[in-house]
Amino acid sequence: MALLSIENLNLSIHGIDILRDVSMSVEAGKVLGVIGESGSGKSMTANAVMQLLPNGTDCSGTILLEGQNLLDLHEGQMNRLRGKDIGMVFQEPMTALNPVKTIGAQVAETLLIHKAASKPEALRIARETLNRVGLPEDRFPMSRYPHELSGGQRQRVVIAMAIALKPKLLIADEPTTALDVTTQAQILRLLKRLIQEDDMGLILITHDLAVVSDMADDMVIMQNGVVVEQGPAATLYRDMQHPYTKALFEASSHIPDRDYADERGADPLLEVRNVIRDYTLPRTKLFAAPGYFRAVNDVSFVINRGESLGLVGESGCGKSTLTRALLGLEPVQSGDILFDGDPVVKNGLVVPDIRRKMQVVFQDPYGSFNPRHKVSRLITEPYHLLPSSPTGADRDRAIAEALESVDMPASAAEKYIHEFSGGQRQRIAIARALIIRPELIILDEAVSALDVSVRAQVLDLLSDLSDRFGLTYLFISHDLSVVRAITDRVLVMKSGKVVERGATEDVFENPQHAYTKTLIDAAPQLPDVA
Amino acid sequence: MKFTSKLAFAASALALSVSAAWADSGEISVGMALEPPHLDPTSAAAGAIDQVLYANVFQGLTRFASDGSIIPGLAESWTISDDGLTYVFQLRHGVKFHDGTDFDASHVVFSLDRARAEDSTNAQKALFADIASVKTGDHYSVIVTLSKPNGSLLFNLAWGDAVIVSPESIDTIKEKPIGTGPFRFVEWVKGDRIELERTPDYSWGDQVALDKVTFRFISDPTAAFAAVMSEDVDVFPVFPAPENLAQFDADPRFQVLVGSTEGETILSTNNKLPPLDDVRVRKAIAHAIDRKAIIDGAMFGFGTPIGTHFAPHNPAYLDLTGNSAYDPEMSKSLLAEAGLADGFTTTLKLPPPSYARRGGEIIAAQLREVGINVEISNLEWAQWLEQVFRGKDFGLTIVSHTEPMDIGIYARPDYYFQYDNPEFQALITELNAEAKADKRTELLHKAQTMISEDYVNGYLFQLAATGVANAKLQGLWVNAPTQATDLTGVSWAE
Amino acid sequence: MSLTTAPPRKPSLLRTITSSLNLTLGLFIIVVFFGGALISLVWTPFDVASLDIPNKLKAPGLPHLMGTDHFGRDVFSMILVGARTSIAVAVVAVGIGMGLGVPLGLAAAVRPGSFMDELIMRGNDLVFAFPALLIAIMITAVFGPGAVNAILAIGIFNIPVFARLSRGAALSLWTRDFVLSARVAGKGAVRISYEHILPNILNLLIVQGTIQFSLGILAEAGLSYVGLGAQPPIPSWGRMLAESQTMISFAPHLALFPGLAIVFTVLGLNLMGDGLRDILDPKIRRER
Amino acid sequence: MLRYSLKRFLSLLISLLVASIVIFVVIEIVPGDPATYMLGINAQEDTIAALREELGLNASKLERYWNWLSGMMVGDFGTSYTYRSPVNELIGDRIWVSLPLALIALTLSTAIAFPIGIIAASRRGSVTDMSVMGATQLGVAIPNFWFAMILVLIFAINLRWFASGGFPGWDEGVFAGLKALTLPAIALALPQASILARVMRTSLLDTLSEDFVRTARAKGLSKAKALRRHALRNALIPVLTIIGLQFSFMLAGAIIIENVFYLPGLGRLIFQSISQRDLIVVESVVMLLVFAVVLVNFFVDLTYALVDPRLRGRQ
Repeated sequence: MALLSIENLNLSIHGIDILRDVSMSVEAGKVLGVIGESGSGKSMTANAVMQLLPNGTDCSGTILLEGQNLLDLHEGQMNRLRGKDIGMVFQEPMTALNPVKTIGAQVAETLLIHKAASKPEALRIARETLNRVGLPEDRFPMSRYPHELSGGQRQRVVIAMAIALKPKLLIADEPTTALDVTTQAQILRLLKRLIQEDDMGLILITHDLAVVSDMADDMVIMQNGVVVEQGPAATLYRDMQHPYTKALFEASSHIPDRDYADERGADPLLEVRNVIRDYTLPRTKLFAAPGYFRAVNDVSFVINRGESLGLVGESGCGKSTLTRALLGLEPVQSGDILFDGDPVVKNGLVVPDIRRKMQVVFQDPYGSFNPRHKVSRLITEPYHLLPSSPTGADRDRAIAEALESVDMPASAAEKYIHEFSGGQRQRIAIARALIIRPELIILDEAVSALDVSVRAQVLDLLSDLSDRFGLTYLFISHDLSVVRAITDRVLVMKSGKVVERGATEDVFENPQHAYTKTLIDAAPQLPDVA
Repeated sequence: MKFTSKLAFAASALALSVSAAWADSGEISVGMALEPPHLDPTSAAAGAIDQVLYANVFQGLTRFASDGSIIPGLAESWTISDDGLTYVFQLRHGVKFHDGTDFDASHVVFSLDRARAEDSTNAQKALFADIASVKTGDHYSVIVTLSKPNGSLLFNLAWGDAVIVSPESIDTIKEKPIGTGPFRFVEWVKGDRIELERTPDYSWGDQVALDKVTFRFISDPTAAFAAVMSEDVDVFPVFPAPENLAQFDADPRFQVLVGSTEGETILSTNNKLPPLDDVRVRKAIAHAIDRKAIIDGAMFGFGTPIGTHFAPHNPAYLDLTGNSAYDPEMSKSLLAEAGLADGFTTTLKLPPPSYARRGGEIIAAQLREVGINVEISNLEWAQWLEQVFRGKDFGLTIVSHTEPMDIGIYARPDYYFQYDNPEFQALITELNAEAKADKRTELLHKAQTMISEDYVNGYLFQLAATGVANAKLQGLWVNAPTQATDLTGVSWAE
Repeated sequence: MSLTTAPPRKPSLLRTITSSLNLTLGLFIIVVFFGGALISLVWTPFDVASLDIPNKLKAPGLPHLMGTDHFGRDVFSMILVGARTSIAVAVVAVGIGMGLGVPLGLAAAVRPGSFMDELIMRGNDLVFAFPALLIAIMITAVFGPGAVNAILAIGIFNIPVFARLSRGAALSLWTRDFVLSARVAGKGAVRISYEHILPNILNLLIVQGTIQFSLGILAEAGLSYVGLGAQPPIPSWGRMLAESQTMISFAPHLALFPGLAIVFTVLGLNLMGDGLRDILDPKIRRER
Repeated sequence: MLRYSLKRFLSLLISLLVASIVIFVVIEIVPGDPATYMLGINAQEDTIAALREELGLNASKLERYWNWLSGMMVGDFGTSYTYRSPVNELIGDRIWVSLPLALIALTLSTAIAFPIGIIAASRRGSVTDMSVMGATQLGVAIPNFWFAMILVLIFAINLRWFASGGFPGWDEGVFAGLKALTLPAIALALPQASILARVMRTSLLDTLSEDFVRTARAKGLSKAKALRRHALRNALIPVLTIIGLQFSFMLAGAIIIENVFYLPGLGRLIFQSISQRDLIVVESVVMLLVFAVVLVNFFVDLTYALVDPRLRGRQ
């Protein structure tokens, strides 16, 4: 008998259907991967199992945990069950822990709340559990507060809380989405080890097919509140039927068609020479000199005209700081940044003519537009850089052209940004960068926040634009697969330094630096479906 | 001329005999709107100091009786030389200060010399201006020599600013007053209350019935009302809100005391500021004012209309209200005559008391009716003194002149309303030198008429002394010839 | 097959307003009082400037709906005109607070931790350290009581409120990508503050403005009550209360009506502020 | 923690210094002369001059500022012009009314607001929530002096349960003192409690929607327990800020209430001193109140650090 089986689960909130006829099951010691894009209902399914649902939720069907229908239990019974029989791990480790309680107390609470142990006993078990999840006593005393830990370490604490009572079922809702790729690999390994040791069932919810492919025994694909496909992982890859599943697979490993830049006859467009960027740290003593933190350490590279250069690295490696320095948004302590042979910054100010030739697309499709302005005003903002910007019909034509070049209708100009989806917004962001015909576009994690299918479309668009307008890209990302798909050459950054550089395929096929190897090994891989 | 207070002496002897029967007959708590800034009546103008201490803790050579007459205080008798320049005071024997020292002539010399000294900070230093010297005669007599005759000396010496203090206590007098009165100071909880108790072995003067007196300071009229209503205080001699008196009157638990004061409440006018320097304009203002409305509206009916600067209860008073009867039409035509048919704008600066604030609003409305636009600004006393009284920067103001017999201020051209009439000044000089009563009355009549017909100021009403007390209290002063709460004769009825 | 999520629907403003009980109730009260204040500009049942002492202290009834005061003035008319005073004082005071506080807050937010930021924020702390009533008392002690000085006192106290609010909100906006985009487009701090920051904190300012407005009305009443507000003959609710205080035992209507006027106006504004927050604020959150 | 405290303390000192300058400058330009006020309308010019000399009003402004400031450093505020007694003594008498009043009112406000806020937040949207919040909405709108007037009318004049005002002094017994402060404290506390309850509720609701509360629920804590153990402490920071503000408001803003109940507190002292142009008392009381506000903020900042380990910094 399955450990947990969900049968014909229907769920609506205030009369709006969220889940329809959802069925799935997981067995002890096995991993069920639930995959879907945003809005697919995968998280709501997990919440339904936990019965942690917003007010106004209507639930029907059955959720059987070892034969007991959770929907029949009242709140008090559910309280006794949560944490004891079912543990849950959430996406955001940064906020999932109570900032004002020590990690020891929070792990021990799981035991105390279920009266599973006396206080000293609970603390002892908490200590053991923390050891188990890779937070050894000497480095991580239980008196630590969450803010003293990194994201990966916090996620380990959350996992410790979830497994402290050795539950039968563990639900992990996007447990690694917010983490760096190397950390992600560690956490996934940890989860795998734990369910084997404790013979738990695991429901692993994710948007990333690659993440589950290594782990899952069975898979469920969800879309718009419906299970579109499910089956054993081993066979599902081969036998997928539903067009959505196919599209999802295709998008996840999508490589856009593009003209690769010619290595010979390279014409340097942007040159970065020995750039150093330091941040002053707050003084630790009143009269001592303040310390500093070197975010970018002696970085040099060249982007040739027409090529697409990738810059990969994990969070904190200095790639964002470097981007901001390139754009002249932050001063550098030493080194030169030359555009077409001219310095980008003169007398502390960016030369307007150069800035015009260098545009940027940011990560967050929701945050990069002023919600108060119409699209026409938003995408013409770079006109500020022109000595005389087009007006009247010329301006309208330029707006229409820019929008059409990113496959958006010209009518979009009169709408507000909240009327568009994330993918559409990112297109508009590209249109904004294109409108003054730049030579270089810096893409700062430009597709990282998008669902895979949308991401594939945007990547196609970018490669198409590059071909059409002869654009040069600096493509900054933490996502190796994306970088691999769209760049000619790649730089790998770690702790402010470039540790490896070379042609993209060479670096991926034959990494030289140890860090690059770790990075590539850690990245989850889709099995070859072809 | 010789005056001996046999009667008073007899009364005190009588009181002595019955005091035993009244022993431990009680305590009272007296409500007051203002708290004294400190407790030295001889170095501040604050009436609140006298309200607590005059006749209770401190005594002077002479004193005011409740009807305003002057009777012997620490001086049991005196003689005046025929030229009116030398006064010899015979002091009471057996008087002790509260600290136990015996009172004698040296204290009188000390007190008067201190008040008139170069560096004196006596607020009424002018009272002593005519004194040339003060000397001890013998142990119990004092000789005061004047530089010119002054018919008001005995009156002046009755003021709270002329009380006898002891030299030993001067350094601490502001905190811990030591006097010769029937009550002695016990404690001052600043912001709340002052406590007095009966002086033990008090044998000089009228015997007192009360053992303990608490003065409580309640500035807010609402709080005052509540305090009386809930019988937290037994008597509020100067009740700050006349509108509540009717309620007290209707309540059998209380008696309302309505008497006279020396306070002529006037609409002071800047006689030097155009267009107010024109007598027609001042007359127009006078006729625009409806006194009855003011007394009803601001004082809830308490107060006597006056037509000149003189107290109506004084025998020499002339009723000149007819000179300024309410007649807006006449007012308008007077303004037209003065070339101000369209009216004019002036300021009305009001000090804090409610007679001024409320009266001001009414007067402003009344003046508006005849076309005079008045800009009201409410001032605190300090600002009023600075701007109006010293700076003379005002058009109109309302104030009650509470000093007794102060018509003489109209003879001072630099006084804040700046009335400069040599004829009147001569009249007052003549009056000051005149000792004969009927002649004085004639001169006073003349003076009253002159300022009334010159419309120096708008004469509104004589401030009433409105107090409220527990119905069982007896012996309270009804009139207020000076600012005092003389508790000597107060007792609880059986 | 569309993989993009549907854009969120924007509810119509009218629907939102009618669906919010707070806002409806608040707006209703405010319309009544503002309407009364407006009407009083051209008409009041009785002239509030002329006194009618023989008719003083009449109980509520006809023709004096709310009775008459100790000078025989019509209380209802005085409340109408008093609304004008309260509203005028509070509006101007909040205007001062916004007009100075918002630019200061925006300026401080440009470079957090800079000398300018420190200066402005420490200045704010300093003003905050003086309890509002103390500021008022000190100002009126220097310049004398009056509506203008009451406005100044309340206004000064409002400056740090708006400075802090706009700085806090602006700080988070400065880290947003659209501000970065504007900087990439070469726009300066002043222009960005005006073009991008200000419109996005406007909702917040409107909500806070409503609340400060209601606090302003309370403050004006308090100042008038202690005699530091508008001077006679200008009617003011606070002074009406102060004047009624000694008569509360025999003419309670004099204390009742101005008190209720204050309570209702403040209540109306607070309800409106809450309602506006419900409508305006979540949108900001949703946009994130 | 120590660094944090020191930094806060330093900024406290600077604030106080600047405040003292502002206060001195503002008060010194107040028109009106204490000597003139004290001697009244019949005083002669030479008498006023003599008194000014005696009061030390003829010294230069800078000298007087320095005297005042240096005196304050050692806790001596100087001598009152009108009372002619040490300002310390005047303040010492009054603070034993104002401080207990503020503390009682604050305790009352917190004691009322906390349960109300918690109940309303935990039963969000229920009838209880709606009616309690409606009541606080009304409480916020009521001017405290008007409320005080009504309290006096009902409880002092009509029912006569309490004295209408005044303060017997603590030497009359703690009970008598507390009784005298009851109505004023209620008048001060209820509107403030309404504000605090609303802040408490909002802050709690914000915290309840945080991820870590969900985590706690996933551990098996009931709603009520999650609220008590996890949300409450995190919700305290904005609440503490308001409590800090309210304490200073109650200490200084009690001026009006002290007038209604004729309590001999700091508020009345300041009013009285202004009208008497007793500038040194005004300056000192204002300074003291500012000091209290700054000090309370300092302690609130320290309490933040106690509540929130993130502010303590790494050891």
